Amino acid sequence: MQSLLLYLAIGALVGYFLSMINKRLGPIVLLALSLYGLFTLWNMPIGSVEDLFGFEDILQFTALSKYFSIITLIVFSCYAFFNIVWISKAKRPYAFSALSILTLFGTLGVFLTPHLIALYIFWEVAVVASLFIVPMGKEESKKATIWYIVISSIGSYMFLYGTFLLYSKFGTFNLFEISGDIASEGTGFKWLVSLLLLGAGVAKSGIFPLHVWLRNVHGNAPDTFSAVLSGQLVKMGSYIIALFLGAFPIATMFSQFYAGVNIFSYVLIWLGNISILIGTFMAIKQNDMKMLMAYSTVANGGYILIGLALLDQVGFAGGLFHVINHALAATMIFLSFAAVVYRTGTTKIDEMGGLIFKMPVTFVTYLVGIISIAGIPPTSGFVSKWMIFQSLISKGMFVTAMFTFVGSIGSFLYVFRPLAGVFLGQLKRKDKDVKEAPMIMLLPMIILVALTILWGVFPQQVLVWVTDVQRQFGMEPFKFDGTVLYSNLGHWDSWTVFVMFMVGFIIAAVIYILMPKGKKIPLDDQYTSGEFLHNFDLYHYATKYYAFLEREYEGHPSFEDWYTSIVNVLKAIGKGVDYLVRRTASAYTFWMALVLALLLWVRW
Amino acid sequence: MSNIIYYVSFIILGIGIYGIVSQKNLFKQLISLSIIDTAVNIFIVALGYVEWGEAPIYSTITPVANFVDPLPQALVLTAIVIGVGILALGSVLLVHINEKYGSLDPDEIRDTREVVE
Amino acid sequence: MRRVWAILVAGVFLYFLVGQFLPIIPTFGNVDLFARVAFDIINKSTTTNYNAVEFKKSKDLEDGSANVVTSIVVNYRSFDTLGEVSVLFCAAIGVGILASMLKSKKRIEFEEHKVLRISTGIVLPLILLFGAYIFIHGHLSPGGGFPGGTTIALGVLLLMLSNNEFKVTNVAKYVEQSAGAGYVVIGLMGMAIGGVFLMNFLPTGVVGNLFSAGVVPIVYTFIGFKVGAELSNVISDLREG
Amino acid sequence: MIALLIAVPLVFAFASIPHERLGRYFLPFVAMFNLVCLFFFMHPEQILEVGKWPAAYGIALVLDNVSYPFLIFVNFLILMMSLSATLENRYGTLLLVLTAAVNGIMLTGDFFNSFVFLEIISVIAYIVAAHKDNALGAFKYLIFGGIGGTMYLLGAVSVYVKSGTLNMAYASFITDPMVVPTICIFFLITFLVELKVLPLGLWAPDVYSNGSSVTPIALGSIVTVSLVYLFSRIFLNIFDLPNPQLVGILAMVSIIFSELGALKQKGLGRALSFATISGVSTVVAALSMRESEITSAAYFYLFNDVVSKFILFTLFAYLGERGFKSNKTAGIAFTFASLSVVGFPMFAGFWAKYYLLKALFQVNSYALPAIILIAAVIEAGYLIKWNVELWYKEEDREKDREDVEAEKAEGVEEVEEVEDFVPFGAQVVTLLLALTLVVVGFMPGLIHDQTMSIANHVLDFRPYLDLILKGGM
Repeated sequence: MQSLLLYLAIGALVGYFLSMINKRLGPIVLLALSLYGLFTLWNMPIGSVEDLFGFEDILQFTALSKYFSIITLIVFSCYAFFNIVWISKAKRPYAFSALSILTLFGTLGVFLTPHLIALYIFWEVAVVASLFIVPMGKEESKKATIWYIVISSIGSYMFLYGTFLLYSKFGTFNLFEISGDIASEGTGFKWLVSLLLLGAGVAKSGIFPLHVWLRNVHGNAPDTFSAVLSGQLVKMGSYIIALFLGAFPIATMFSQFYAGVNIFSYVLIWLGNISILIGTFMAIKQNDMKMLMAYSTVANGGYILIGLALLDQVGFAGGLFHVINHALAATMIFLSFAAVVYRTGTTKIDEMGGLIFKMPVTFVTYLVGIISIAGIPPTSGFVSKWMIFQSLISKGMFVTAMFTFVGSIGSFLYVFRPLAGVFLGQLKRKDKDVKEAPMIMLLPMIILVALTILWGVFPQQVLVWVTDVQRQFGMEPFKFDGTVLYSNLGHWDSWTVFVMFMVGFIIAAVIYILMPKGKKIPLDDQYTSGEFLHNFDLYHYATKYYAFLEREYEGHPSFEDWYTSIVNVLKAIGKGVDYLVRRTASAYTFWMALVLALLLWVRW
Repeated sequence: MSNIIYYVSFIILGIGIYGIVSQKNLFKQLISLSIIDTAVNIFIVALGYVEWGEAPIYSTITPVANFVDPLPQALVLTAIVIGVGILALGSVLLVHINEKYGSLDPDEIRDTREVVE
Repeated sequence: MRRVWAILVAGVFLYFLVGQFLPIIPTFGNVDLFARVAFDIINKSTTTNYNAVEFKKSKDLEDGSANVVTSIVVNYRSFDTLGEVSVLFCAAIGVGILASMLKSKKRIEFEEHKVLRISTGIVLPLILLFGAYIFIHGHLSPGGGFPGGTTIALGVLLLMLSNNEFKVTNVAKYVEQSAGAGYVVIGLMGMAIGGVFLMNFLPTGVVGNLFSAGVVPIVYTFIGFKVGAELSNVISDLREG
Repeated sequence: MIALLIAVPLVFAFASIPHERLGRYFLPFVAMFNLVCLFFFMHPEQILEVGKWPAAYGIALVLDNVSYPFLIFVNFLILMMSLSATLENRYGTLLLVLTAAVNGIMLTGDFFNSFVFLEIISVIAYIVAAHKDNALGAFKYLIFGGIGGTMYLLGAVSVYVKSGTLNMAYASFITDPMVVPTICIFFLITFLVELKVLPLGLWAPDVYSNGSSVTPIALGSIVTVSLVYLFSRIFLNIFDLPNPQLVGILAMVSIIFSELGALKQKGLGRALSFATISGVSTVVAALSMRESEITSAAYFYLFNDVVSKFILFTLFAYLGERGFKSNKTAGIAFTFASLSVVGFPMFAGFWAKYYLLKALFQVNSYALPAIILIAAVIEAGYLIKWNVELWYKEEDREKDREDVEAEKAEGVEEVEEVEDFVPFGAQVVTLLLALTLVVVGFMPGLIHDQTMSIANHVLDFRPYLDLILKGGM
């Protein structure tokens, strides 16, 4: 592990200088490094301990590390592969490549160490490295960076504060050493520490109330980097949540509240519920496809949080499984968006249409991605959602189940919007000459599609990793046998379902091919009978696609505005300070007298 | 009542503070600062007074030591020179301010500055 | 309102000084000199045993100046004086810099008056002589380098008032340079001879004689020249703009 | 021997009077000379009684384990500044005197002597503050600093009245619980003014933001370090800080409000000035705890803050808000420095925060860490905003340039070409300092060992007293 991290650190420099020779070498370095990492970590035995730069036993390879590292490395290899071509559109290719490698270094480091300070260091490395990639995107991305750094800092400083609180009590930074003793501490301390430590996870994985940065950052970051942000960096937050919920004896630390779920988990579950609600409804509203997927990430973060917070045999496994699903799906979707933007140059849904004829492979990638996000078999997305539902229902948590259900329905709605607006419908005239994305871009997308379907049909491999994690945290592992998954309420055979789906699909395909085709009319004809149009976009049918739904929650309170107004209040106070500064020395003398009076009044 | 010289110097110091706070004209503020300096110097010299002591110089009148404390006087000597330096510097700064804003009244200066900003 | 504030602010300071500070200092005139280092300084016995000092009689004491304040300023606490010189030096440079940065280079002109001009010719040498007297006799009588230098600068000011063409030339700067450096060099000579910076390495002679007190008169002479040149420069800078 | 640190700069300062530009050429050599002397010929634990007068009567210069590292650091900063700053005529002479004064204030063991050096520093500060036509700010500072200086003088004199001598070590024999706090209040007011803790540090933003490459560095870095030294000498070593809780609270309020003030600013210069206030306030808040680990961490924090602000202010002076497109090295130094200020890992700033938080939590102090972290969030917000804005500015600039060229083509000659020129010296210095931050970020022990030793010595009064008594009696 040490050597891998070392290679990555050096790789960042090497990548920077190689990029100067040829832009494409940067992503190639990243690809080589992630493949190497994938190979090493896949074969590494769980439980190995290593030193890092002379600090003893800092690195510890747990089952959770393995699971998250493999997700990370898959996402990064696809991203690097995709970038080999895409890099020609990057604004600052050298820095882009180097910082990407550094991001990988940081995130891998986070997964590999249980030492809280080392974890914090790697965490911040990842944040800083990704921080400077974000403003390479669209014009608003500079502002988005501020959102990113501020919310991320709030999270990580909460984490740091909690870390030091633990240190002052237990005298060590090693998480696993702390977790044994924490149950005996006072209630207030336990609440404070747990909330502070999870703060980083909440901020990073976009859980309410710290979800506001996702729309700005994912929506405005460079196109391919959004895939890493949503598919990978957000998962760092999930890792923190999983790590603390798993390592701390949460069940014994807090009192039981409802249906065998303790009060702390219950709070988290409600945060998850609200995230799902906000994410879903806001995603339905978006016209920018990247921002839409950003809100979808919020909703899926909520799913993961609910699953993990349930802390039982099925739910925890479901939450972990959902991490890999969402990572793959989000990467797929954002990469297909990147391919679309690479060819058309816009992210607005109502400025596109009919790209299915020009970019069929990209379309298929997106389709499989949204199927997985919406949780339809035979993709892996279904498996994890099934597990979370099973756990919720078996505990009788019907309100939460309802929220998750609404989220699922909502996800059908919002993923359909780009599908219909971008790929279906009629081709825009300006897009006449659009071609399919280059082969090198398609390859990683195809690999991701294959993985999603493979793990949807044969989830054993992932479930082995997941149950390893559960075993290591002393939970009862999830039961499965081949492709058959068991829960207390029943079981599920993904192979059977896959066969049934394939049969249905083939029947539908045959019907589609045999049936007569409809006739094509230019889009504007449908509305205006051939009249001259001033603004085609207004008549694009993706414009106000869900107007009937959006009307229902129009004028809703916005957290973004709320936070902005907090900042404005702070700025107003700052203006007051500035006003004082601009006074003359007379006024300063008044302050001197005040301090003097204070010193006299408060006796020593 | 023997401490009256202390009270006098404190009152002068108070006058200086009052001047700095109440006066708008920057030059008057500088003069007030100078008044504070003077008050402190009076106070320090007073601290060294010994009853029936004489000026600390060996001379034909006072061939043998019966002196007041000479050290505060030496300190005041230094403090005075420092005060002079600050006074000179402050007045040149005021010349600058007057040249730039055309006034020594902070209110008027603020007006001109806000127009500029 | 402003005045009320001012009274309140001044009141806080006064309350602190009267209520908090006054109780801890001795009442006026009621000073126990034996408890202070000043006692040994007056009797010039900081390194030797106590011996009453007598005017024109005691000789070869550790410090030879009859004016005890001078002996403190230029001998016991000479390092402070070096700093003091630097303060004035910096202030003079600052005035020079700031005056040279003024945009309107308007020279202040005075109305020349014949009486003044002629009488200046008579008085000026006397003023300069008096200034020199003050700093040369700094160790014997009240006075010293700073008043002496100021007196010299006053002479220059008189010259300026009486004669519009008069300008302080670069000579003043060279005087300032060599006098200032001279002071430090005296200190360094003390270091070379006695091993300690600013040591009095000359014989101290009999208390009350002109040629006594070792380096004190020399240092005061340097200071006198330096202060005179510096203040002349300040005046000239302010005038020339 | 140690008097040379003061005498040599002064001689060169006096010698450089007639030739206006001479001072600036002397400055680097003098700073270098001081450093060489400190490294090779002077070692801690020595005392020099100026003029061979015993310590209680005359003035003693003390080089002990506290002042030695501080002296090296300050002279190093002076060397760096002499290479990076654009010194206009005669400022070199002033800075030579400043060198003498900061060395003096750190060596002296005498209250009145420290007052004299404080006043030299103040006078130079007023002049330097007026750089770039900023007379109003300088005047405000002059009035305010003048009152502060008077307070210090009253404090020094009352020390003499109560203990009969002005020597710091002897003064510590005053133990009367009525007297010490009153004396300390005098000193405290001065320090709160000069160290810019907020209600009394209101002068600072106007002074620092004048866009000069000298003012904020000479005052914000060099003078601040020497005054922090004097603060810890007086309040940690000789007397007790009066009312430490109140001082701590004032400093905490100062941290928060200065960060808010910085958040509001539209200009980089003023934002950085407010950030400086916050940095020093953090140090004061930490020092008011009087605990060795915290004190050590406070010095580490000071080191990081001073070095980073040095870089930031220097680059701001040369580049203004013009972006880093043609100045990549400058940009890298700027980014490193701002990351270090905020406290991101792998820079010195991280370790400063780490040690500080660790030490604070060890004594169960929870408010200050929270405030430091909240301040860091705000700081991250605006500093990163500036970084991003300056790095990714090229589009607008290219547009500007096109406009300029277009206007030139049309024959409009008056358009000034914006020069993004950072002098070679400044580039080297900022890059070097930025690399220092990185190196310290990887090897915090380099600085931490030093600060630990300073902290242990400064909180232990005995060695200082022994040193002076051995020489004195």
